Amino acid sequence: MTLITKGLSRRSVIKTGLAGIIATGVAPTIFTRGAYAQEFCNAPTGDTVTIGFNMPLTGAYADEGADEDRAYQLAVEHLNGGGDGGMIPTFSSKTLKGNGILGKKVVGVTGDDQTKADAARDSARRMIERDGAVMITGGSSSSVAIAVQGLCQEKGIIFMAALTHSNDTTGKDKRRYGFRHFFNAYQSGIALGPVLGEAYGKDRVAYHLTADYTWGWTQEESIKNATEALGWKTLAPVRTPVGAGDFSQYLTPVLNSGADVLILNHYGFDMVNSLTQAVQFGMRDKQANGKNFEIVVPLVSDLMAKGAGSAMQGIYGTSNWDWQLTDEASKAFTKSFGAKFGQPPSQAAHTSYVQTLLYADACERAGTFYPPEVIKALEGYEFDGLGNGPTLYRAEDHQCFKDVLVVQGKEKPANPFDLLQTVATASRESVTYDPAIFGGELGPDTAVAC
Amino acid sequence: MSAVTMDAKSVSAPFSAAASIERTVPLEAPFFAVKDVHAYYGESYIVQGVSFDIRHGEILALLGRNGAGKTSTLRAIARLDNPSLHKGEIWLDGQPLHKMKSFEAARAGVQLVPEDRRIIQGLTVEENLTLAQVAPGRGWELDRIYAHFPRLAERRRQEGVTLSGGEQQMLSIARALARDLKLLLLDEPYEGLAPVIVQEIEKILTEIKTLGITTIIVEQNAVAALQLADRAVILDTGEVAFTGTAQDVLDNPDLRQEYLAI
Amino acid sequence: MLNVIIGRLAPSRGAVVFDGKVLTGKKPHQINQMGVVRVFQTPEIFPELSVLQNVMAPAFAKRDGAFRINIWRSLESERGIEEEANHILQDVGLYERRSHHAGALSRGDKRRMELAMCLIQHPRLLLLDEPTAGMSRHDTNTTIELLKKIKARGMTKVIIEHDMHVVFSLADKISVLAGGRIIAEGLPRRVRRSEKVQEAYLGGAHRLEEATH
Amino acid sequence: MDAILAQLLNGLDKGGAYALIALGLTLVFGTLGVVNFAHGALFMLGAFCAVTFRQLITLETVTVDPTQLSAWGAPLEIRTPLAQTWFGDFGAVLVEYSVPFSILFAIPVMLVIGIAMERGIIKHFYKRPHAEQILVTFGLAIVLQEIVKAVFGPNPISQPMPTALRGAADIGVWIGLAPGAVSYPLWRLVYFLFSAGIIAAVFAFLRFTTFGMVVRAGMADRETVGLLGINIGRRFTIMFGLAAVVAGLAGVMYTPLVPPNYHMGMDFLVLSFVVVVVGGMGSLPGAVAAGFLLGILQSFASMNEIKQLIPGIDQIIIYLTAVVILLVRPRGLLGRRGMMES
Amino acid sequence: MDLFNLPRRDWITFGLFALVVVTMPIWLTPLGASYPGLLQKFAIFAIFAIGFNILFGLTGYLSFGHAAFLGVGSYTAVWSFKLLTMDALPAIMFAVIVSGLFALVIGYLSLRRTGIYFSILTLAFAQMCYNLAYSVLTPITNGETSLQLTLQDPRVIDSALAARPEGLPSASIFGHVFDGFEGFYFCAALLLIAFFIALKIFSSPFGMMLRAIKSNQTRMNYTGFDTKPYALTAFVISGMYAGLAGALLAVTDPLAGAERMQWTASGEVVLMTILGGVGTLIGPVIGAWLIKYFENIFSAFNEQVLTRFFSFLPPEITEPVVTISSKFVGEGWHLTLGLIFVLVVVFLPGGIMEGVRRIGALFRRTTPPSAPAARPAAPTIQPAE
Repeated sequence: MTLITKGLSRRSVIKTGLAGIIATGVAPTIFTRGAYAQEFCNAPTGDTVTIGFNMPLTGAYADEGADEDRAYQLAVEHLNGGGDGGMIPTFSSKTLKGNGILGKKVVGVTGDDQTKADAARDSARRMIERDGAVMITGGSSSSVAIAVQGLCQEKGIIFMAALTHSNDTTGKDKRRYGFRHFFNAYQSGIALGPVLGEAYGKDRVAYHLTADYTWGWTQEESIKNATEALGWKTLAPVRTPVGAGDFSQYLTPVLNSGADVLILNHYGFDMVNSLTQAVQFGMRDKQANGKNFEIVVPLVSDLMAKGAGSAMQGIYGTSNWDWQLTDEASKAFTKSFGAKFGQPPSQAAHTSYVQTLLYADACERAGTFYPPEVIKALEGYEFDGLGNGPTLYRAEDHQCFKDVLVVQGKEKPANPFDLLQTVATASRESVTYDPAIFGGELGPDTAVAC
Repeated sequence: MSAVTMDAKSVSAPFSAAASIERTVPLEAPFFAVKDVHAYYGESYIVQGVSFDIRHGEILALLGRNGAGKTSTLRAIARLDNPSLHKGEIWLDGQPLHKMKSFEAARAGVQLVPEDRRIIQGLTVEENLTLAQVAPGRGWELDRIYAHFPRLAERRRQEGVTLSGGEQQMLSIARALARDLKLLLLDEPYEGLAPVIVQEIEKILTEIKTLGITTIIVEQNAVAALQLADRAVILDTGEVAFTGTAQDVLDNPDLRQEYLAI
Repeated sequence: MLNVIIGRLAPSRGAVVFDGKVLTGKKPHQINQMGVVRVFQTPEIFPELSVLQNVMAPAFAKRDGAFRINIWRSLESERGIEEEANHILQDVGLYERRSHHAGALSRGDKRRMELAMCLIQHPRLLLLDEPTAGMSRHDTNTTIELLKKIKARGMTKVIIEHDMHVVFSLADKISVLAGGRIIAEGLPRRVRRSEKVQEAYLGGAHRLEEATH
Repeated sequence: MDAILAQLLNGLDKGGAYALIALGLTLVFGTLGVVNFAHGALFMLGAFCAVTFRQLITLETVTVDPTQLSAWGAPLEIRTPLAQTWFGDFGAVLVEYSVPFSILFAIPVMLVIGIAMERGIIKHFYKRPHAEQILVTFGLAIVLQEIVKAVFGPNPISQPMPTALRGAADIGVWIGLAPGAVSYPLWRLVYFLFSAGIIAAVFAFLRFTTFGMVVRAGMADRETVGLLGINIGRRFTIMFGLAAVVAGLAGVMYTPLVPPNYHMGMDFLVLSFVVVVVGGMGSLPGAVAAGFLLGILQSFASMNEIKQLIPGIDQIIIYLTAVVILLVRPRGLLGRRGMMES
Repeated sequence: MDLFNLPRRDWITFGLFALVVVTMPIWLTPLGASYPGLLQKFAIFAIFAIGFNILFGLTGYLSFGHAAFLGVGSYTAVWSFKLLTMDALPAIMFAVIVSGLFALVIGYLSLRRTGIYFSILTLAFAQMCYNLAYSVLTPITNGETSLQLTLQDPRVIDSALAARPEGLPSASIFGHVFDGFEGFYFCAALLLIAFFIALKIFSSPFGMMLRAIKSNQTRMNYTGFDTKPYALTAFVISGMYAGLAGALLAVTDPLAGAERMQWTASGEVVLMTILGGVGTLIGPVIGAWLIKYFENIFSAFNEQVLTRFFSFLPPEITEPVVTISSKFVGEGWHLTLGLIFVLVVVFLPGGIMEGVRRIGALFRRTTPPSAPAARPAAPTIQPAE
């Protein structure tokens, strides 16, 4: 039994060492660039190019989804030359001219991924098969990102992941067609460790409450490694179901466990609930082992901080980006977003916007929408001016490497959106790791006809 | 409808339009009338055009073989949901029962003492009686009921369903008397009772007769019913097969043999 | 009593024996499969099915046993069973209405159909619980004729009936029960003469005499 | 020992919520014979009564100052709270205690919603098959929650509890244990007492009032009560309204624990049906007993010691209990024979 | 031959149904639903609903946990892909067998109770499957992340027969990989087989027994039938249908997620069946199509689409119309669904098929001479009226 890819089987020149593993079977046939214009899925033919925005409009992450939606509207507007251009002027690459992508006007189609892997794939398939989307972006859960990334690999459609923090997205489940700008749990651990050590000392006992799925486990693992390196002890982690709502039965045992730090590996509304409920249990006023009991939330977003309200004050976590950053790009984006929507952008909005721009730029630089060429343009790409300082799209795992922010819940917010303050920045070098530690294979970049 | 022998009064229309509006009807005029009633249990056609009437204070025995539609006719008169009335009119003292729901019929003065007594579970004897006085139209006060039914007075705090069969029957009758009633419908009052108890119930019913309450009695024991009744109607498969006096039935062996198998 | 025989109620003591086998403790369908069939007092039928299907179903139980997955033959190709059912429907006078919804039949018709449902199984023991209740005089007589016909075929029957006319025209042997005890047993004419029966069962016939005098 | 005590408290607290919802569900089933899949939606609507009330009393006048820009580039807004302007100090108290105060708001609102629902739709379904009742009430639940979503948005809206009731109470000290041994959030204690109070009130109402007697009689034998001249339908409509109020109040008081969102009712629905069936369809004491039983079991199953013994037990304990109980006791704990078996 | 022995009327039904299914890519084009992903869903969920209807429509047992079998089928199929081969046939076979076994166990226990107690038992079993798949069974199910193919999968049969291809393989049949529409026709072929078997069951004595159980189970016992094995067989058959549907979901998209087993998914198939018409052959299929259409098409509408759609209106009306209608599409499509349910249940208790029948009856009344007589033997069999 052999695999027959309908249409054509063609690979680009092998560039990386990793790709060598895959080099079996079909011999590469090289055509000139112009010849394959129509030979890949959803090649834009008219004067427009369609991009699929697949985000949670309903469900537990609807908040993030709504903000992603806004970011995409803004990105489309800016790519087509509308508005003030946002981060296009600050972007280090100057290929984007406000005339769409490769001269074709950008059109967006949206779908609701419901934060469910199945639904997300359905929705992505619809955008690929019916609407002719040449690229899919979005998602705000790692399981959704991984599921859609797998589909996109199969369909030969580039997937620019938005909000996904699991190590697996660019680790063991990485795909040639999937790209992530957002940071990951491993980087959170590296960045957060020193700050926690400084704030809470070297002699601590940590109790983990972990969302029972891939992201939770990788984050728990990463934070455990980082804190144990400091000298902390870790009690057996407790896994909680996703979307439990009421976490009281998991919080009750924490009080008598002998731990003095609670680490909440929860996200979205789960984190909002578990944190506020932990505070209701009096954990922030409690003394344990002669020390103040502390709570840590390794991944926070401004939207979650807003949901948790005063419970968030003083709590440490990490963030991909914050609207209060003072570099030119961040200021330009915040201004542009704030003027259009009356509120500052969240990190979810930021990463969605950046991913769209990066794709457009890669197409411009490749001079085609042909996915293997666009992938080549993105792999190993070094850029700046998109809010996170100098950033590298690493070729080996399609993970972006940039500075990571360590943030803390603000004690006295000056306005309803002033919720997090940056207390430290982990440099890009410090959060860079060997791609081999997470395994996984990217797979081929074969274009697929549909 | 082979053996219908209608008496003259029931053939003539019991009500003129004017009379139906009048609230107080002269004693001689039909106090209660059923006119061409058709009723269904689901898709089953059970009551197939029954008509009869009763004068004030009269006792009517409604007889017939098993499944002839006696209970269904009583239930249709009490305006219960089943059987559903598809056609026909029921008039009580000038009030159109056929336009009412069962609770409205009850307020209009109809009281059904059902075959299985229907003492309400979870309620004491006294609560079962009080329940009858919740809706407007009170009949006997509790004291009077207890005076007539000393056995119930003794057991007033006991749960109703724990009473013996005869006591339950008494409670069911007493409950009807606790309401301001104009028409009493008795469905198989003697069924399943020991002979001694039957005599006791008979005594009560005779007492009720002296009070002049208009009554329809359905009874398997046709003789007992006919002894109590002034007049009789015999049903056969949902239709009226005979209308006449109680004595007519007792005196006519063929009729008894044909429709009552006695 | 019939409920005990067919397995609806369990006896606290004693046993039901049929053809040398103990019936007590058996499940209703097993008892039926042994050839004991009952007509219920309130018609127990399949209201959503057609009259014909109502009568065909028991025939399948007779032919195929308590359980058989019979998917590959279409219902309409079961000619043998359909014909037999039609035949019995003619016997009970329901043939013209064989495609009607059973639920829409009158009570008397339902009972006749139920009788047909039992007859198609050619039971070795047929239990009849007031087979004529709810029937008109005319229908009752037809049913008696029908039962007489079946009797001629040599089927054991037990009849529960208030209608003494029916009982005396059919039965070979009568047991009279009151309050859960047998008070008289034997040939019809002897039972008819029993005083206890007269008192307990025949609606107080002596009182009838008093009243008619 | 301390841990077990704390977990028991937690179980009672959860059980209170389950029992309260199951009670309302049983009330509707027992009186009207309707399987109400919209009951969870009523719970949700109750929670949103609290949200609405708070939004009303925290209404602000917003004036936009276009000359000044906020940090994110939008025109600066100046907000003045209305409640304080109108009521002064009482306004502040009102805002502080908005959740308890919204009980007063929720009672009439839920009563009206419940009665409207019963008169508008459910009354046409008394004699329809249970499957159709489930479908229509399920559809109704979807409609209600989508309306709430359209009005309040898809996200949870957190409701702050009064400052005085924040934090935890040191229960251990009350019963003579070491300080800090058993502490439990104050509001959760309040919730438990509240649910116990409501349950007691419902039972007292049914036991000691004439109305309650009529309703009990109607639950046992609707037809006979009608024969006694009582318009039982109207009383059952009121009972539906009351069930809606009970569900709504459960929702109101739940808001500070878990911020309400539009689909919170659905999350509770399946659970509460399991509770009702385990207790026995139509049995009010059964519903309450099953509610507490399942709450406590769930709480204990979540303890680490037990989870290590039987992995995953905390996730399935409720369903496992339901299966075992239904297989051993066909009609649930206190169910009546023949109820809903066809 | 008995296997193909069907009344002429049923053959006509089957023929028409086949025609409708085969031409779906054509007649769905104007409705915007003619793309492989959705067409496959139409076929797959139609199978699921037909199977569910064999249990619910015929025996009256309302299972609230049927999605468990769908999930089991999907997991089995994906594991077959991962361990053995990418060929669809073994995957489907295994899925049907394994879900049948699951149904046997769950059905055996659940059928000890009737009515709502049965429903709650099935619900409880399905929720246990779902919760376990989400947590403890992660090694088998890959938890929330969903079970997917990886490059490291052994695929022993494929590896033995041919060199490992680069990248992730796709499901195939005898070495032929489906592209979108071929995938649909593969599902459609299985749908037709499934429909044919349902037709056979509906018109067989077995089907009549199941209907009789629904009508009066006690009577069935006294008629000499052991009803338990009948109900259990129906349960297992419908579980196998669900397993087939689950396998096809995995074949068209090799991924299996736990949320396929959640009670909402079980509720969905109940809604499909009731919406279309319980106990009818075609009803559940229509219900499935309608719900999937709404889920996929209505949810994709947004204000831009609406503005374009209503652009023929005068501009001052367009805006309010768009605002109001936008509440019913896109994110609000559930609202539309809920309203449709309420309306259908209130006005058409027999589902859409009853509506069709009523219209048909109206039509017949106007043309009395051609009115076909009811089939004498089986007035309750209402295929495809």
